[in-house]
Amino acid sequence: MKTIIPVGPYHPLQAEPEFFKLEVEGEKVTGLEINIGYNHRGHEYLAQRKTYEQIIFLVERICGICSCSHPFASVNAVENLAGIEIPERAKYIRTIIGELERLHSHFLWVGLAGHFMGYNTLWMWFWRYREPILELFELITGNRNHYAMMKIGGVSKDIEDEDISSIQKTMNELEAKTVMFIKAILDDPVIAARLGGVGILTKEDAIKYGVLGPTARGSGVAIDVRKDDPYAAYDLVPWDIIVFEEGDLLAKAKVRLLECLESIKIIRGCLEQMRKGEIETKVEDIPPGEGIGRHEAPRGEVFHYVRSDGSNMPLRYKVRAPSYMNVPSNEVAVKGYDIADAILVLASVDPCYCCTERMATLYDGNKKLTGKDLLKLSWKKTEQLKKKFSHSENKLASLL
Amino acid sequence: MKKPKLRELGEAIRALIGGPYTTKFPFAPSPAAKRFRGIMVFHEEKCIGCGACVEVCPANARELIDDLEKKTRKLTHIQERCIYCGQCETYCKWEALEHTQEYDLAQLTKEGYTNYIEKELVTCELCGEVITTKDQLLWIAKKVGELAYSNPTLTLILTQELGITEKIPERGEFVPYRSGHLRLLCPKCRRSVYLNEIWGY
Amino acid sequence: MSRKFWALKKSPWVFHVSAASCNNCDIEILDALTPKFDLERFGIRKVGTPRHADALLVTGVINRKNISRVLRVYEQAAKPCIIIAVGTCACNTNMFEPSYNVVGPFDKHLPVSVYIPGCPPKPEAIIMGVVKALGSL
Amino acid sequence: MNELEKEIQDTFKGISIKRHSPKRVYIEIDKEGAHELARFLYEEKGCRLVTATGTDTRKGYEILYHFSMDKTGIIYSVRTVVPKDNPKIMTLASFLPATNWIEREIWELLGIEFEGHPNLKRLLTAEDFPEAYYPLRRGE
Repeated sequence: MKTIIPVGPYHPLQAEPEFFKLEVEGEKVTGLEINIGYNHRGHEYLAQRKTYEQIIFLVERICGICSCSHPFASVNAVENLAGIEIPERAKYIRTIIGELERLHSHFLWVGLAGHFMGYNTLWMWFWRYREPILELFELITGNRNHYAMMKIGGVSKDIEDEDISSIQKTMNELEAKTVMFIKAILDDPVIAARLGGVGILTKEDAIKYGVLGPTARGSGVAIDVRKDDPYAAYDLVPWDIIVFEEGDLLAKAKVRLLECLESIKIIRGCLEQMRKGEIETKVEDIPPGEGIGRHEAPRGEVFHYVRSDGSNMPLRYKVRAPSYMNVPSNEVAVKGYDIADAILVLASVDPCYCCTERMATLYDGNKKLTGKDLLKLSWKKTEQLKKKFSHSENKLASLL
Repeated sequence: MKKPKLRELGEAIRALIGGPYTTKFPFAPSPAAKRFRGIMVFHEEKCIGCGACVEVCPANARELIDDLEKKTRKLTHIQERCIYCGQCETYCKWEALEHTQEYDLAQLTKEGYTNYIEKELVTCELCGEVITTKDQLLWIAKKVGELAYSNPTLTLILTQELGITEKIPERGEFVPYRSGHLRLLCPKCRRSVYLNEIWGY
Repeated sequence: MSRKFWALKKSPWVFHVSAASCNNCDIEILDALTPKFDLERFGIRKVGTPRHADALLVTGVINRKNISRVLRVYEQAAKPCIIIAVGTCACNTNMFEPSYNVVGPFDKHLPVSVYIPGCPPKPEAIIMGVVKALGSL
Repeated sequence: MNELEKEIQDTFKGISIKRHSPKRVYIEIDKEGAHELARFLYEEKGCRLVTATGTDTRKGYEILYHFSMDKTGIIYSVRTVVPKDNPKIMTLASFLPATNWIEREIWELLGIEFEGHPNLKRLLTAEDFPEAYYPLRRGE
């Protein structure tokens, strides 16, 4: 017997909120229909009516978590269109902001994934250590989110010398904590059992659906715009690309966790190599033509296309956020797994979770299921696993 | 299984010794960072009413309304619409706008979010069009120095301000010839006055 | 003050409604629940369904597709229910006003009790807003 | 011009390749050829479809398929023009599931019909959205 469980509707992370219809047979998920548009605000339409300077602030408000990725891609696109070279120091500052953002976004994801598993300690831990990053943002840019740092031809604010020492202090503190947490997470047999082998996205499917970012790198597709098409200071500092072949949730989590360490490495490299100097070049005007800008956001590649007719407003402005490609891949990733796992699989591409727990009440024949129920199902499964592991001597624990 | 538990226990003990991480807010103040962009204030004495802030605002949080009857320019800032991006602060050459570190904006009604300043306008004597604010003309006069005396509009404003002429004298009907050029005119009317001299009316 | 309001003031349970927002205000609300700000000190809890909620924290603008859902959430909430508009989008439509898909801010459709402008408001500002909302009862 | 571009030049007729900057290449081709070129880039050369952009221009509705060659970091944008009086083009969704949503979005916001698309229905806007109103068309 087939049952349909609607999950949704709002999903407020990027421009793409989602409404999932899970098709289940017994406990197993057999199909998924995704319905989006609850968050559609018409950014592309609005962007055609704003000047290039204003567009940076408009696209900043596409997403609040990766709120420097869209402006980053936007300035890259306009600079590509006009052929602008930015000063060295501006490159480093842009990179530092981009990596700090990746750090806080990955912390946010790991915390929420812990919450979905019923591991609330993890949630509180990660959100506690995310707080110093936000304070750092307030110190450097003047706001906890929506930094307003990017500017065509450079950055709008400089990083002061006294701020550099506070960045370094926070990075040292965070690195120790991150290493500790990574060990704590990867050692934990319950997490390993909960995430390992679940929601597998094969490499073929990953290529077919064109997935990006940690979702792709967890499935063995080694793409990263920072390496493939280096911009800002990503080719000036040493760092590595993290790839895992398994394609399950654990692999995606590992990619994100280890990327946190890479981000810290990049920030340190930037702070070391950064020299005093100009932070912006003067932009005369934007010629007619077209430009493409890319940036590796925490969730994957952000793509902006801009076409100009020589006036101060663009003729066409196209935005492609990473979740736009990642979310449809859930259709294949979720098939064949339990309902209790579905919530984790849907969350694994890092769309948005704060909504998952306040999904509207859903009707399913005689049964009523809410988002909260789904969460409870997920927690129950973790509890069962915990019991199982505490009763029997398990192989996983002895391995560690 | 033993080792990881110990590690997590260590973290718990550290948190226990370290005291609470939670802020005391709202019982103790929690000041924002030095660069924080909070509630915006106008410095009326510095503003010249050029309207650059209105042009650059991405969120339409600023309005510029010219009142031709009262001869004033009203520059409004709507706090509830503001996105605190700091563009107007950056582009204001006169530092007349400033983000303070205050962030408590919560209110039960929408009233009181709007603050504005009014600036005196100068209008064209011939067509009644807006030239610009008096403060901006004075600023231009100051900037161009003695060259200000080559432009009758600037000369008139400047002499008035310096107290040399108390009032622009009442004059008869407007004559679109050189005799009529010593008046407050908008660029368009000034052009037509000068061209009349050459090409006739 | 009626007994109902007295009880509500002591420990308000909030439900978080996110319309078409950029997620930033949502994250800041969630942030206010985590160790740094810890709203549970005041008995404020985030609940999973509007039926349990005393207050709705609303963020974002309303668009054509989610308006029916937002109104339904408000219908489901137990009355009296206070609506707290968090962020510039919820108070006013921010920069999305000319868009074809946006039908307006919250106060055009629902009775909003407290406005907390900011893009996004700091968690401290959200706490102050909630305190003011409860003080007004 | 690198090897891939030479190969494209030899294989396909009636195309013009324009290099905007070292890593941004624009290839102009007619409506029928675009489908074949997309298949060639994706299946034989291993390019990744980034997205497709639809634009309202004077010549007609322009569709740009942005392909990314991740090994070299070059973006190949395949440009094709669809006439305004008969806005129809072959879908790519038959061999590339990634275009499913992209084409639905272009269809609903710009009004270009994708022939052979498996699931051409509204993606972003509500069911009660006015019919035949396309926000991204000029003059709307």
